[in-house]
Amino acid sequence: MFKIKLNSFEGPLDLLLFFIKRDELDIYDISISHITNEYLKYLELIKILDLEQAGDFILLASKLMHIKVRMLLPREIDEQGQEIDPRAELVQQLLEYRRYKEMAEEFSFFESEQRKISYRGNYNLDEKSNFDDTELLLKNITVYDLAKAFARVISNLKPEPVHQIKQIAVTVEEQMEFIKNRLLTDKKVVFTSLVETIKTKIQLIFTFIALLEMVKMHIVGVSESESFNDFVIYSIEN
Amino acid sequence: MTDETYLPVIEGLIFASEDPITADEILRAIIVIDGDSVEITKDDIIKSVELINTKYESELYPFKIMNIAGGYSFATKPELSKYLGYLNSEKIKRRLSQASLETLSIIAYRQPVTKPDIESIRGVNSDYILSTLLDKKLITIVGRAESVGRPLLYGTTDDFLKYFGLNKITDLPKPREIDELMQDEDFLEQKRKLLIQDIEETIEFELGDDN
Amino acid sequence: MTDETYLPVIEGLIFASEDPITADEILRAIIVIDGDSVEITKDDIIKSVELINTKYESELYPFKIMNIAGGYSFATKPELSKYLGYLNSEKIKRRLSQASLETLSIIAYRQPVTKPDIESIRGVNSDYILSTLLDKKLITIVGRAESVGRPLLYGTTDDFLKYFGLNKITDLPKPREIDELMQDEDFLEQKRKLLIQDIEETIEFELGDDN
Repeated sequence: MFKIKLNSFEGPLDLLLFFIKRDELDIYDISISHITNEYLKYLELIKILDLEQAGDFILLASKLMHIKVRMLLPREIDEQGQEIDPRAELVQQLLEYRRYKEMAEEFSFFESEQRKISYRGNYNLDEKSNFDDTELLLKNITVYDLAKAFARVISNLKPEPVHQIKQIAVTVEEQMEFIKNRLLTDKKVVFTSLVETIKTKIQLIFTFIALLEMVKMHIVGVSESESFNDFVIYSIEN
Repeated sequence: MTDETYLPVIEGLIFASEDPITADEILRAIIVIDGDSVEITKDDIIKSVELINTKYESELYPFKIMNIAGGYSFATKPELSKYLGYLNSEKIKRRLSQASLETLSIIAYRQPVTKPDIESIRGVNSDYILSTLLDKKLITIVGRAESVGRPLLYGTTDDFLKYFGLNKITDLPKPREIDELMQDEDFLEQKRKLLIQDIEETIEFELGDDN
Repeated sequence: MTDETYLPVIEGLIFASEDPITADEILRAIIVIDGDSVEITKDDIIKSVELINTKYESELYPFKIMNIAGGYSFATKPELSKYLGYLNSEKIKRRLSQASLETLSIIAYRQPVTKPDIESIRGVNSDYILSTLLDKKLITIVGRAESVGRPLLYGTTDDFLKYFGLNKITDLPKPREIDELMQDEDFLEQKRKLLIQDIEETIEFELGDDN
């Protein structure tokens, strides 16, 4: 398959304008069935090429078909008793679109002209002073910038850190009791097994402090364990 | 203002300003520095700029003061463009696409205008184009319509004026009226004739293949 | 070089260059455009710049060319510094800093909002920015929160609305609307494909009806 310049059409209206020109149609008296046929043939090509705007092209196809059906039906009458041409709306839309399309050409010309000139590049001045003026401060900042800033802030927002101050639900004394009780059942206990039921870091720390306290007080003794990085706690009988 | 002491000040302010500077801003700068007892009006500034610019008319100068986006700015003369293009060659400025130009023209003439309005005129979804134009700062959000759903309203910016070399939005040429278009036999612009021929041939080929 | 055709070109290049431009670069630009048969040397360029600069010696001109950082650059004359300082400060303050813009946006969208809330969103102390925004009358204190310590509540002002061209605060674009505008091409493409499917189904239905 070879490429055709489908991208030259800026949309379905542009394409219709092209058919009208090509087939020398009177825009006020378009043969809807002719143009619909042409349009649908074209649509096949667009589908093959999977043109990015296919959706919009198809939308107009359904409009054309709708008009085609209405052309076959008795004409509706407006408030003044005039027949409504089912094509009128489309014609209006085509003309409106064409107006702006023409202006886009002008814009393109301005753009080329403007590309021929350059503004001052760098220059030097090192004087510094302060000057307050809100109007200048906000020059070129628009609601869009503001909204974008907010969108960015919100998207960068990390889950709010929860700073909860909890009463520390543990004391050295309690943990000394805990160790004592444990040594009542087992004469020897490996440290890791002693603390395995302990869930919080703070409780672990307090347990360790309690243990050190008890060693100091000669209530318990510690000895090396067979396993690396562990030790055995035993109670000292008085 | 009878004396010309402020001529170099005015010229210097225009030269040094990063963006086009308005007569009001020049006036404010002078008043801020010299106090409001200074006898100079906005009109004096406008006249001074004209006076200053007469000297830059000579082809000895590569630049002159331009009225742009409501302010004054020094800019090079178009005759030098081929040499100055060398400076920009690394950052080849891409031109706006046809779709962007069309969308801009609708916004420029219809502003403030909503996305549904733009899309109904263009007949195509315009999300992507609008977001590109917003990012290029050629358009911006200027409020909200009172209509159902209160859609956002779009308008053009100072950067838009600067990009197209316009002083104010009313400097835009008037689009033709629908009535006028009705009289017009030549439906599509001349400029596209070659392109059309091209496409016609291709289509005929493709359609012929199909049959 | 005997002729002076290149004087405006040289001057224009110095004027438009984004960085100080060296004599070598000027020479290269000319050779790139006019071909290397052109009879001009680096020395000619240096002499030309001197010649150009003689016209700017007059106190009528607010600027002249300076040799800076190994290249040429226009520089305004020191006599004007007090006026131009205005521009410099304008440039510094022209744009609200990103931090101020963020803070202002949080207040605009979350108002009434306390300083601790703002700081927890931004993750940084915001005392200075709040006081600047208060000074600029873009925000104001609107009351006190009922929470512990009864912190001050901040909200935007009428001036804020005026500067952003809004009638009321609810006219601000919703973050969702901005997200849609900031959507990348891929997303829009997806959306479009769904739309196409939708429409295709409708058309098939209609065509079936017609036959």
